[in-house]
This record gives sequence, C-alpha cells and structure tokens, in this order.
Amino acid sequence: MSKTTADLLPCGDPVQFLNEQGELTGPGAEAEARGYTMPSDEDLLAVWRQMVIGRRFDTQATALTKQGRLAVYPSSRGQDACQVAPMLALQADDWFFPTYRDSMALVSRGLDPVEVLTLLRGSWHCGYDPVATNTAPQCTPLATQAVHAAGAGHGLARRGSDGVALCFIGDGATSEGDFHEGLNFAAVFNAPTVYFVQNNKYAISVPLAKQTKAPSLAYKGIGYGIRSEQVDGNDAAAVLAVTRTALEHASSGSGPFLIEAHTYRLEAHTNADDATRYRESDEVTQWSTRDPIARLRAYLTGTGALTAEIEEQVTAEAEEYAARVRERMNAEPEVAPLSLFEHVYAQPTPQLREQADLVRAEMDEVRA
Amino acid sequence: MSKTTADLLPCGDPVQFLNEQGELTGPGAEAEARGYTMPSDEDLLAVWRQMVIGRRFDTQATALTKQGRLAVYPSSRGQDACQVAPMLALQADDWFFPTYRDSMALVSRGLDPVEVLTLLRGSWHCGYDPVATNTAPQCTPLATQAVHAAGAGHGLARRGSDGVALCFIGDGATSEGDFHEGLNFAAVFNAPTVYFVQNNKYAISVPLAKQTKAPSLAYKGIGYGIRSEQVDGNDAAAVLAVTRTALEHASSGSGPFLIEAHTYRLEAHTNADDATRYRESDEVTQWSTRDPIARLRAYLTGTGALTAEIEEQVTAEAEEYAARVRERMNAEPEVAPLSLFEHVYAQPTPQLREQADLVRAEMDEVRA
Amino acid sequence: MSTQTQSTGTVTMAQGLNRALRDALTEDEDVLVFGEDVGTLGGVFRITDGLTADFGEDRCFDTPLAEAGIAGFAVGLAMQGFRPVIEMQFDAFGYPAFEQVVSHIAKMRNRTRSMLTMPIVIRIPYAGGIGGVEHHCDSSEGYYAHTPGLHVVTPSTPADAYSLLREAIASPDPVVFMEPKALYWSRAELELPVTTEPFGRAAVRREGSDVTVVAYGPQVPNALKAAEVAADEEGWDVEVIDLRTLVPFDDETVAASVRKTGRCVVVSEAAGFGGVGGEIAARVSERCFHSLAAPVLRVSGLDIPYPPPILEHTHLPGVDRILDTIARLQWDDQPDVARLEVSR
Amino acid sequence: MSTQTQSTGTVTMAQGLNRALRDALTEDEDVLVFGEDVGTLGGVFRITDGLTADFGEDRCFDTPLAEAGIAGFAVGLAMQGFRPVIEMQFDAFGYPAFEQVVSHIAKMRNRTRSMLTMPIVIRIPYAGGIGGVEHHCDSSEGYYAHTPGLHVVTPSTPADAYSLLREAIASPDPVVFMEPKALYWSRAELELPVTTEPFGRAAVRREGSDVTVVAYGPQVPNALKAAEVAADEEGWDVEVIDLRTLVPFDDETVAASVRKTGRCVVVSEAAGFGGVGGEIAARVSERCFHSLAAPVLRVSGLDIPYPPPILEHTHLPGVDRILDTIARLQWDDQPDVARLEVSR
Ligand SMILES: Cc1ncc(C[n+]2csc(CCOP(=O)(O)OP(=O)(O)O)c2C)c(N)n1
Ligand SMILES: Cc1ncc(C[n+]2csc(CCOP(=O)(O)OP(=O)(O)O)c2C)c(N)n1
Ligand SMILES: [Mg+2]
Ligand SMILES: [Mg+2]
Repeated sequence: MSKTTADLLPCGDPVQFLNEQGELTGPGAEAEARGYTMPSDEDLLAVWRQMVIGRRFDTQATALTKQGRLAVYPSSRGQDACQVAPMLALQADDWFFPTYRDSMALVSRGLDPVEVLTLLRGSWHCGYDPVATNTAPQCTPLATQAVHAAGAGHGLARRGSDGVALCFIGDGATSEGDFHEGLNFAAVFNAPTVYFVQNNKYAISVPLAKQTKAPSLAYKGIGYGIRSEQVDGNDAAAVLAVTRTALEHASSGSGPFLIEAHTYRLEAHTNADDATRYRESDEVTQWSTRDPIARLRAYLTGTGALTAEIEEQVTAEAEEYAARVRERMNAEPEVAPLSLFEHVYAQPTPQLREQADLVRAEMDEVRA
Repeated sequence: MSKTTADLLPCGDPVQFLNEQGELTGPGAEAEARGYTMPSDEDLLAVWRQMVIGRRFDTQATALTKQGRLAVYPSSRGQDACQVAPMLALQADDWFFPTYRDSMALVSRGLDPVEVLTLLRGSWHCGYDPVATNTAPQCTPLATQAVHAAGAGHGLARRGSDGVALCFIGDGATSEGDFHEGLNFAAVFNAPTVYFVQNNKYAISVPLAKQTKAPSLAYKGIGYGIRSEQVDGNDAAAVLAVTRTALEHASSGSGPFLIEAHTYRLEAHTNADDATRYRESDEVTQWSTRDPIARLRAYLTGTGALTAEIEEQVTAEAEEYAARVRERMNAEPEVAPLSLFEHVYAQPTPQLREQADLVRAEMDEVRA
Repeated sequence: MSTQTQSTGTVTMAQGLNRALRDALTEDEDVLVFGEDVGTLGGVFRITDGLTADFGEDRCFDTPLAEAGIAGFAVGLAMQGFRPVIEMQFDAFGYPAFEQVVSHIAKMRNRTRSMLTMPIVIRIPYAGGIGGVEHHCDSSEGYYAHTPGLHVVTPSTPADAYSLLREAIASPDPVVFMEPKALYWSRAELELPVTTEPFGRAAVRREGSDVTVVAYGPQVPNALKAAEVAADEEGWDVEVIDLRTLVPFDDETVAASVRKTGRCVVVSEAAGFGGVGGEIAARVSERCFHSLAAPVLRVSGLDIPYPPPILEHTHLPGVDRILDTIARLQWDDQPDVARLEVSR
Repeated sequence: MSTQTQSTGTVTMAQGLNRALRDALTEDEDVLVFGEDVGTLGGVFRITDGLTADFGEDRCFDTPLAEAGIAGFAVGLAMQGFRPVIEMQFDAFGYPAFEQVVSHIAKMRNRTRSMLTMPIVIRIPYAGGIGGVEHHCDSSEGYYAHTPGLHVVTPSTPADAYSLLREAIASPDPVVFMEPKALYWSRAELELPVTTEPFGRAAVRREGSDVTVVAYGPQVPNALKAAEVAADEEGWDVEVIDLRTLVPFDDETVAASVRKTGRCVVVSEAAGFGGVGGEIAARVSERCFHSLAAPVLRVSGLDIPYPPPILEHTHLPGVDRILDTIARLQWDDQPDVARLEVSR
C-alpha cells in the first residue's frame, strides 16, 4: 500500500490525549505524526466553560419539553465535547451545517438560544438568520446536509474565502446515500468541507452494529480519497486538536476531511423516546463515567487552570443563562396565520393569494 | 492497522496473471496469498470461445442499430473478459444482476440473444424470464440494482441456497447513493452478494478522474467492511480467478465481496453517442492493444490448448450465431397495443379497463 | 382472511395494524417486516410492537438507516419470493426511496410481463394533526397515486386498517399503505374476521340525499362531524364516502352517490394543487356533469409546506372549512366567483 | 431580458435553450451550469453545447454521477449566493434527487423566512415521442407541480424556451424547467429580446369560440393541429391555450376562455390519474361551472408505465384522441356515460 493510501486511513485507535481520569496520556506516536497537537490550557478552559453552559442549556431544553414549551427536544448530553470543541475551532468565515441534535453546538457557536429553539418549539422556520450566522438551518432529513456542505464548501472556495464548511452528522445517517454523494462531491471538487460524525452508538434504537460492518466509520474516507481520523469524542482536547487539523487541512486547499468521534448519547433519542426499550441501563451507567466535562475538569484542575473560583463563577453563569432561556421561552410564540403564505415564494402565486384571502376571511369571521 | 483491516483492502496493483502479450507473469505474491489461482487451460479455452462469440454478437448488435432493428445498443466491446469470465464462473443457483451494457454477459450466460435484445429493440419488457434464468431484468436506473442484489443475496441465504447474487455495475454508477446503500445492506446482512465494477474509465463522457478521488474504486469496500479486490479487467484469467474466489467467499457465508475490474469501452457509450467529443483516438488505440481476446488467444496458443483448427471452428460458430441473430431480428417485433394493459397489475383497475376499452374502440375504428 | 372469529372489543388503529401484521406473519412464512426501528423498539409509533419478540428477529428486523436501501432490499427479497412489508418512518422520509418505488417497485411486473412480481407493502405514516415538527407531516399520497403500477390505500377506521393491511399483504402487487398518524389512537370495534368492503371499494359511511362529501384517511372523521353539524344546524342531509383505496379508485360508488345528491365536496388534507383531490373532482365532474346542481368543490390543505404545530390548524381542512364549502354549494347563480377572484 | 435586439432567424428549441444559457452565463457571473455530461459533451441533447469551451470549466462543468448530489450541491452553492442551473439527464433520473428537491429546494425559503433562498433551475428533458427505451420518457411534472415552493415551467416554442429559461434563471425561487424532448428539434423564429408572455401567463395560441383546448409542453403542437382539423372538417372553432407555466397557474386566462367558449378539453401527456390534467379540469369546473355546456374532459397518457417506442403512439394523446374528445363535448344529454361505463 502506497504512502498516500495509508495517509487516507485513520489511526488504528481513536486519537486520545486525556484518558478517562483526565490524565494526559496521548496522543501517541501515530497521532502525533499526523500533527494533532495538545491545545493550550486557555483554549481548553474555554471549551470546559462552554460545555458547562451548553449542558445546562441542554437540560433546560429537556425540562421545557415537560412543560409543553417545546414540541420535542433531542438532547446531546454526553456528546458535549463534540458539540462544543469544534464550535470553538470555527472561524467567522466558516459555515456550520448542524442537525436536529446540535442545538448545544449552535448556542456554543454564539447563536441566540431562543432562536435556536424556534423550530423545536413548534414554529415553521429555523429561528436564526443563516446568512448572518453562517449557519444552515438544522437539518432533519438525514444526511442531506452532507451534500449541501460539499456545495457550500466549494462555493466558499470559489469566492476566494478561507472559510470551511463544517458538517455534523450522526452515525446512523452515514448509511444514507446522501452521505456517500456528499463526501464524493466534496472530494472531487476538493471542497474545503469537514465531516464530523458524532458516533453516539445509536440511531434512535438501532445500534451501530446493525448500521455498518466497517472497522470504524472513519474507514469510509479512503473510498473517496478523503483524509480521515477517528477520535475519542469524550475527550474535548482530542476533539479540539483533530478538528483544528481538519479545518486547517480543508482551509489550506488540501480538500475535505472526515472525522469520526466516538461518543454516547446519555439521554433518549428525544424526550418522546423510551430508551429502556432498546438498551441496558448498565451501558448508560458505564458511559456516564466517561463524562467529557468531568474529564476535562479533572485535567484543568490538575494543571491549575481551573480554580474553584472559576468553577463557581461558570456554574453561576450557566444557571443565569438557563434562567434567561426559561424566562424567554415562557412567552408564547408569535402566532400569525397569514405569515404561512409569506415565504413560500418571493411573490405569492395567484393561488396562494386566493388561499390567503380565504384564511383572512375565516379570521375575520371568528373575530366578528 | 489490524490484520483484518488490511484484509479488507485490495492488492496495491490490479491482480494480473497474463501480461499484455499473453505471457503468464502473475499473480504475484500478494495476490497469491489471497488465494487467487490460475484457471485451467480448459476453463480458459471456454472463456476464449465465448468471448469470440460474445464479441461477434456485440458487433452484430451494433450493426442492427444502423439498420433500425434496434432502438439503441450500448456495446461492451473491449470489456469482453469482464462480460464473459464471470458468467462462466456462475453456478445454476446464482442470480445475476446486469445493466443495460451487459448484453454480451447475458448471452454468455446462455440466455436467448433475441430475448436479450428485446428491450433495446423497442419493447417494453425485458424479453427473458427472470425467474427461469435467475437473471434480473437489465437495469437502467444506475446503481439501483446494487440494492436489489443485496436483497436477493439475503433472500437466497434465507432459502438455504448456496446461490450468490452477482451484481454488475459501472464505474460512474458507484457515485450514486444506491451503490453505497447496496453495499452497506449486503455487508450488514452478510449477504452472499458479489459486486463487480466494470471500470471502463468513462460514464458516458465523464472520465473516472471526475467521478472519484479514491486510490481505486476497490478502496470503497473497507468502508463497509467488505473484502475487496482490483483486477486487470482485460486479463480473462485474472478476472475468472478473482471472481471465483469472490463467489466462493460469498457462497460459503463469508459475506459480500467487491471487485473492481480495470477495463475500457472501445465503442462509444451507445450507437447514439459520439465519443470523439470527449476522448482522444490515441487513448482508444492504446487500449485496443490490450485486447482481452487477443491476449488470451496468445496465451492459449502458447500452451497449445488453442489450435488453428479450434480457432477456425469457433470463428465459424460465432458467424453462425450472429447470422441467426440477424435473421431472427429481421422479423418485425410483435405489436399488440392491448398488451400494454395486461401487466400493470395482476388485475387491471377499473380505470385501466376503461382505457383499454378506449384503445380497443380506436383500433376497431381504424380497422372498420 | 383470518379464519378465527373473535371480537377484540375496541382497539386503536395502531392495534388493528399490529394485529394485521401478526396475523400475516403467522399465516405466511414469506412475510417479512423490516425498516428503521421496527424491531426492538417496535417502531416510533409502536405499530410493530412485540413482533420481533414474538416472531424473532428473522421475521421482523431493523435495517441500516437508508430508505432507498430498504425499498431496494425489498425488491431483491421479492425476487426471491418473499413478501416484504416495509416502513418509511415518516412520510417525508419516504422520498429517498422514490426512485426505487417509482422506477422498480411500480414497474417490475410490467417490465417482466408478470414473471417477476413485487408483492411489497410500503407502510407510510402520513399527514398531520399530531403537532409534528417540519418534515414529519407530509401528505405524499398524491405522488404515489400518480404512479401507474402502485396501489394506494388509506384506512380511516381500525377495522379497515386491519382488513386493508391484510389485503395489501396478500396482494400480488405493491401497495403503498398510507396510515393517517392522527388516527393511530382512534378507537373502534374490531371483530375478526372483519367484514369491511373489499380492496377497491369505497364505503358509504353515512347516507344522505343533499350532498356527497368524498374523503379519505385522516379527513374522514372531519367529514362525518361536518355531516352531523350540517344536519343539526342547517338540515342538510350529507352523504359521506370514505374512499379507502385511492388506486384503484371506486368510480362506481362515488358517481352513484353524486348522481343521487347532485352536489359534491372533495376533502383531502394534502396541498391542493395537483393532488388526489383534483383528480377526484375532475372524475366526478366528467361522470356526473348533468346531475350536478353546483360545481364540485374541494377542501384541501393549503399550497404551502406543512406548517408547524402552532399553525397546523390553519392548514388542515377542518369541520368548519368543510361546512363553509358545503354552504357554497347552494348556489343558483355565481355568487362565489367574486370571492375566488377577490385577490386579482 | 437580453438587451440587444437581434433576429436569429429560425432556431430549434435546443438552440433557444442553449442561447438562453449563454446569455445568462454572460450576464451574471454567479450563474453556474452543471450536471452529468453537460460539460465537454454538451449534454446528451446538446443543450449545453459549447458552454464549457466558451465559458470555461469553471462555469459549466460535469459532476459525479449522482442526482441527489447534483441537487444538494446546488443547494450548498445557492447558500453561497450562486445561481445553479442543473440538469437531470432524463426525467426518470431526476427521482434520486426527489428528497433534495422536495424537502430542501422547495422549502428552504420558507424554513428560513426568506433569509436563505434557492434560485436554482432544475432542467429536466421530459415526456416521450422520441422512441426512447424504458425510463427515458417519463412525464414527471405532476410530482413537482404538487410540491409547494417549486415553480414548474414548460415551453412549447423556441421563443418561450428562451424567455422562460431566462426568467427561470433570474427567478429568486427554484424552477423545475421541464423541456419537452420531442420538441427539441422543432424550429421557429427567435427574435431577441423576445416578447413572449411573462412567467405565470398562459398564451392563447389560437383564438376560437366553440371550445377551449388547454395544453402544455409536448402536446401544444397536437392541440394546434387538432384545432386546424376541427375547423376544416367539422367547422368547430377551437381556442388553444398553451399554459407555459404550470405553477403558478394562469387561472385568469383559462377561465376567461372557457367562460367564452363554454367547453373545455384538457390535454396532458402524463399518465392521467392524479396528474396536472385533473387539477386543471377541476379548476375549470370550479370556476366556470355555470358557463359550461358540457363536462370538462381530459385527454392524457394512459395509466401505465411509459411504453416502448413501438407502442408509444398508443399511449400518447395525439391529434385523433383530441378530436374524438372534442367531439364528445357536443353533448346535449348524457350519451357518453354508457361509453365510460362499458367496462363495468
Ligand atoms: C431521511 C430520514 N429518514 C429517517 C429519519 C427519522 N430519524 C430521525 S433521527 C433518526 C436517527 C438518526 O441517527 P443518527 O444519524 O445516529 O443521529 P443521532 O440521532 O444519533 O444524533 C431517524 C431514523 C429522518 N429524520 N430522515
Ligand atoms: C439514475 C440514472 N442517472 C443517469 C442515467 C443516464 N445514464 C445512463 S448510462 C450513464 C453512464 C453510466 O456510466 P457507468 O456507470 O460508468 O457505466 P457504463 O455506461 O460506462 O457501462 C448515464 C449517466 C441513468 N441511466 N440512471
Ligand atoms: Mg447516532
Ligand atoms: Mg463506465
């Protein structure tokens, strides 16, 4: 096998810097040779802080479903390192392609949390401004965003931007044809697009073993000529390091990059799902001990970067953040039936104008 | 990289037994370790004979387009080794999934040539009986058959059959999502399905370099955990050897297998295509010198298996075969308008009965 | 179809469907149920609840997450004589399988002169009214009904859910089986063997003499409710037809009713333009023109992407819109042309 | 749109389309043309002939062979402000892109309250009459016309091909641009700038007073021919309307015509059930009921998979079937009910 061919395969084991106890043990020679470097304490502290806030946001959102304030919420608790670290690696020019599960990532990117929750709250639109935020609407039809990200990456390169399109995708969604087509287009057009697979081990109830027989999802990259890596997705340091390398790789014109992050979804698929039907509580308990926040906390406490004072302050910040979300979500969302007709086309068709008239007449009747 | 992971990758170079001069030079240590063994002279003579007949059939079919006897014909001249050798490796229980290009393969499997040409002649049906011949209708929507073959392979295994589903597919079609989904389903269900990619370097006008950046298409297998190989598709001995291994692998319960055969389409995409618009005649000339029939002929002449007498006899046989096809194709195809309604459903809907009445009334009017 | 006579009492439509799958799995070894999350989980709507436990993973199983894959895998299995019953988790998630459904499942019998058949059932939970977020409430029946080679079926009662699904599985041809999500938890009697109308027959759910309301799937209960209100409040005697199968279409029952009543309203939940509602209205007008006292009018979803929970009631045909439309049928001149053209 | 006035003499529709692409590529740097074989080859129908040579591979290029990929790539490029013009090589090969088209291209504006728009043109050579083998002659306009958020356009003349394609490319919204393959080589004058009806307006191709024939795309020439024959042989004065755009639909022109003539035949080539033809017939009946002297009748393709070259003339609405149907409009009683029900 030629050198270049080997370069397209991931490391034999997921890249890891911090072990489960938060001790610096990695990344090991193979990973080091690929240029993944340990982030600074400062960067890691920022990741830790945002993970604390992000998780608080996430638990708040789950709570809001119980109060009927959200129609549905897919939690990413347990995947916090994947949700947060790549966001802090993004530059302003970069575009982000999130899925329904990536609300924590969106707020970590700095988007307004209530805007982020708009769709899940029951509105018909994505809430935020995709152009102002360089962020595509959260994508529900699985894997379709993999192709959008290839096109957007190519578009960024055409515009002469250094920007990269970062595409999040789940392990289950890698089975969809659009994942394949997206990676292939990205490779053929040498698009600056990074695919970040959050392998949280389940697609709703279906475990990874029923999804693929690949040695790991990162082995899919070579089939497209795409450089690939697997990383411990609960090690925020490793996630940050590998994502940075991937973004640089893409931004510098070396083409797309595929990352598989091994992580775990601690909550059910959404609040509407009953995870006890398909997985053992043992498994969940075991993964709880690999908590990405605790791990980074242990490391940063060890280096002295994280003090009790900072921790207290960040905890308070997180509570405040959640309180503000809760409060704002208590306001009823705007209900304006006629807005349904406003954004189907730039100009409503005569047919839509008729239908709007009908609805308007009905509203008048009710009012009268 | 673990031993099993390496096993999923193809040999660094395409497996070859016979060089372009027809000298036995391969397969080399790497390929030998994988169990590919040189077929017997007897088997190779059968392949050579069928290639001669198959090619004659193919040129005859192209000629029939000029006489308006075929609506369209996609030739496989130059790909003769790929068309023929795998067919001779198939067992009776095996199912074959051909594309529009694989008419030569179908007649090599023993199907009636006029039945095979039915569709291309302008009829609405595939001509042959898929169940009696264990052969799916020729597939035009690209890559869709990759999933059918996974299902059929799984179905065969469920029935306790030793049969394998052999799926032909073009290089361009590997870009389709269905290729990905087919391979993945086959792997996950451990289906006895062999995917045989005829990499003839073009998808109509689009060269492989615009189709993929993979080191070779055979590198796609590892992403599904599928054992893969690349083979010199103009070396009938190598094609036969690798296909046999693949079929055994699948039949014995070891799961699917992906073969990439490097070959070349000497004719235009179809008779309606003008290949001079997108490729240099130099390239075609160069590939003409790698002719699979000449190569095997040289080898078999060298071993003494192929004598002038046999050659004469096979040439005559091929001419006779072509003459018979020509003759039978001269008969006008049956035209029975009402048959259009017969096979839409087992029982025509009331709506179709009404429409059939309308057509019947029109026919009566014309007759009257 | 089922041979034991037994009353199950009242059941939900979801239970009726589950029972139909169970009975089919029991009676025919070649029936296979598969799709996303249909195994261990029992489906996100629990329609396949307990099937893996009771029939084994061999008969009811999860697949990789790929709808074209699921449909294409069913094609391959059908080629080997199996009768796959597959699920598209939500209507909009059936679109990735569109090519497999339209170019293969619908056409294979024809392409092979009935030598290779596709006895595949594609179950699709469809339509809205359940507060689903975007992409979860499409009404895609129009796409399938417009595709020759497919049967398209949609029940509105638990008994129909049972009998139509049994008939669909027994059918030698592919059936797109559209399950109205909003009715999954609606309850009614289910007595086995069921004695519903056969496949291809519409059911007259309520007899009436003044106007025919043609509805299907999720809108049947609204049509019935509207009929009651119309009787109570306006004294109009509304006949309600539940189509049950869209393809084949029961022209006979519909035309007979409209010829009797002289008026017709067609109710469908999908976006109106180019959908099944237009087809029905056109057929009725073609066949019953000289019996009609007023134009056939339609009530349908708006021509917009399915809207969010907080606005879905604006989109959905409801009892009021059906009643308003019936009221507009009492024309003797053209009073409504003005209304239709108010926006010009 | 184009500013230079120049007569190109007679051109084929294929040339008109090519010219429109050229002018759009020249005028707007953000226009990108891509798809399968559209580059070096110039497309299997040569619609993109010479574009790569003249504008560079940067502006007109081949992609990998994957239609969902092509459509999704267009979505990503549109997000970056480009105006992709993509080709689905043949109608049936647009189905793999169905999810991208229906769930994203059609809905993105709505999902983002117009902050992210999809000025994408999806060119689809469609319909038959060219002796194509299976899967090469589908009429898929019904699927797209039933999808809110898409415009659906289909020209029948070289001038319309030019002007509608320019308008489609300039449109802020996605346009499914259905090109009737059978008319690619039809010739007519093309004078620039063209002065065709604007987007959304139907064209009255022939005025008449007895009956309105509504047609679009490949069937317009047949409708015109039928009108001539009807005038010559029966003395019927047929008005022929070419819809040009299916979405938006020009109710005004169509209704005005039918109110004038009192009779209407709708011609579409697609399988009839659940297609655009039914929608048109339903709309006309709704709007013009009291002006109608006879039911609105339809002429359409049969409800079968598109048949092979040797039988396609049986499937296609042709001049004779249009004439037969016009003849059936001269009812004063119900003579045709018997015919419609002959099969029962
Ligand atoms: C095309 C499509 N099919 C099915 C679904 C329904 N669905 C939503 S999430 C989900 C599981 C996705 O699993 P994975 O990709 O692993 O992401 P995760 O939810 O674990 O983050 C499914 C099947 C969908 N949204 N889109
Ligand atoms: C889904 C689909 N898209 C497009 C086409 C049109 N088409 C027919 S053959 C072909 C090229 C196929 O190339 P390849 O897979 O390399 O096979 P080859 O023709 O070289 O044997 C194309 C684009 C098709 N048949 N199906
Ligand atoms: Mg997952
Ligand atoms: Mg090829």
